Amino acid sequence: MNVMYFAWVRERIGIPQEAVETDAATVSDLVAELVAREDRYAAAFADISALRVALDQELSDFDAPLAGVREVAFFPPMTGG
Amino acid sequence: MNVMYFAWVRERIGIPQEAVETDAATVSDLVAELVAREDRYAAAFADISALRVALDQELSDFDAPLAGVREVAFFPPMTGG
Amino acid sequence: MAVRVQEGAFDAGAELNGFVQGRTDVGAVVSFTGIVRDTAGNLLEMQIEHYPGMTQSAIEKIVQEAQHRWDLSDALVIHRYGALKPGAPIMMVATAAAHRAAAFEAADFLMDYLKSRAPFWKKEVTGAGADWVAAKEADENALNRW
Amino acid sequence: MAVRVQEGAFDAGAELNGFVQGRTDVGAVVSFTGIVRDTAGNLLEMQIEHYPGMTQSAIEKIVQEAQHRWDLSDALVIHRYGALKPGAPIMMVATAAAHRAAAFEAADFLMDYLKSRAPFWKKEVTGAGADWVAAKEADENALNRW
Repeated sequence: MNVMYFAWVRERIGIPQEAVETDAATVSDLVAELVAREDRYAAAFADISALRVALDQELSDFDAPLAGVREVAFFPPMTGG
Repeated sequence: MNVMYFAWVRERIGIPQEAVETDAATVSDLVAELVAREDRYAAAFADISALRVALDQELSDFDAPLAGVREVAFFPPMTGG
Repeated sequence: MAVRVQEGAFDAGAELNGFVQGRTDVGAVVSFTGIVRDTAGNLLEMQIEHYPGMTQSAIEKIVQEAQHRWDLSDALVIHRYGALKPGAPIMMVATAAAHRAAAFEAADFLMDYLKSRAPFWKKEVTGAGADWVAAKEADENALNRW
Repeated sequence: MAVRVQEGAFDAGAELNGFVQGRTDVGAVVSFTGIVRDTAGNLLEMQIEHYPGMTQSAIEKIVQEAQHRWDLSDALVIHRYGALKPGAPIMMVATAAAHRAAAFEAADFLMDYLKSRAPFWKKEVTGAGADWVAAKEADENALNRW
């Protein structure tokens, strides 16, 4: 699974994307796995309410299942326009 | 006093403006004087609710006094933009 | 603030580009362009009559009211009169502000007021004859929004 | 409908003029241009990051929703990414319709959704450092209008 990070999430984790091997059932499970890895992940995911997630390039939520998903992206609320 | 007509009011009366000598106290009194003159005025002023009036280039109403007014304009509701 | 009442054509794109050129305090620009629309496919021209002595000052008052209600960096109104062909630009409004809400609301307000309170009258000339465009009740009611 | 996501500059005036050129079924065109604003007078540049795989399709979905809700003749969205200087155009929306209400509302709707639902993130670089622009609660709340 390809996991992508944007804006300050990318800066805290230090990389724009990485391949992750996981059996996580939901986005929240994946976040828990990442947070357990290293402090930089814990720092990025410290406040989940400040984050958004997209699954295969569609906005989703942290309860969503990951079955069949190939790309997960984490980022702060968008500031386009 | 200069009296001006625009759009279909001008077309019905047949002239864009004219000098009018009048002692009319209000716009309504002036309209009554004009209507009494000729059929073309009666045709133009048949339905006052379909008309607007400006006094010295400011929108006003038919009850307004004419004292000191130099220019009266009659026209249908505006269709700008 | 600039208000121009003119018979000749204007270049909406050039006006938009020139409007806030070089400013760094403006975050949002909204423009409205009104175009002669050929509703029934038989329009020869749209004739726009106006009240020369009143038009400029009436529009300036409307723009001043918009500037009073919203924090605008600038505002522009151009309105043509005379005989215009289908597809020709009739008029244009542009508003500039720090934030988008003020720019949008002020442009919307200006259009509602120009529609019903600026002394212009439109006449459509088709192959079948000529008719004055009737004011719409919806346009008059739109003023109650503000 | 045209949606363009690009790093390079665009000419808002030329885009506006080209948008409905030659059409006689359009009576109203509304445009919005977003410009890099130097709030505190010390902005060096605005960096705009985006999610390349998602941006185009996310904007297209927003435009399709606008076309579903309003009777639009056409719609255009241009949004830049990369490093932009104060005064530079960031993005542009244009809507065309027979009547002004649809053009205004659709442009306003598009801006609200682009602001909070298109995957862009802004970072302000000043002499004092660099900060990500925080999303405003007011922008999220604005979506409830529609």
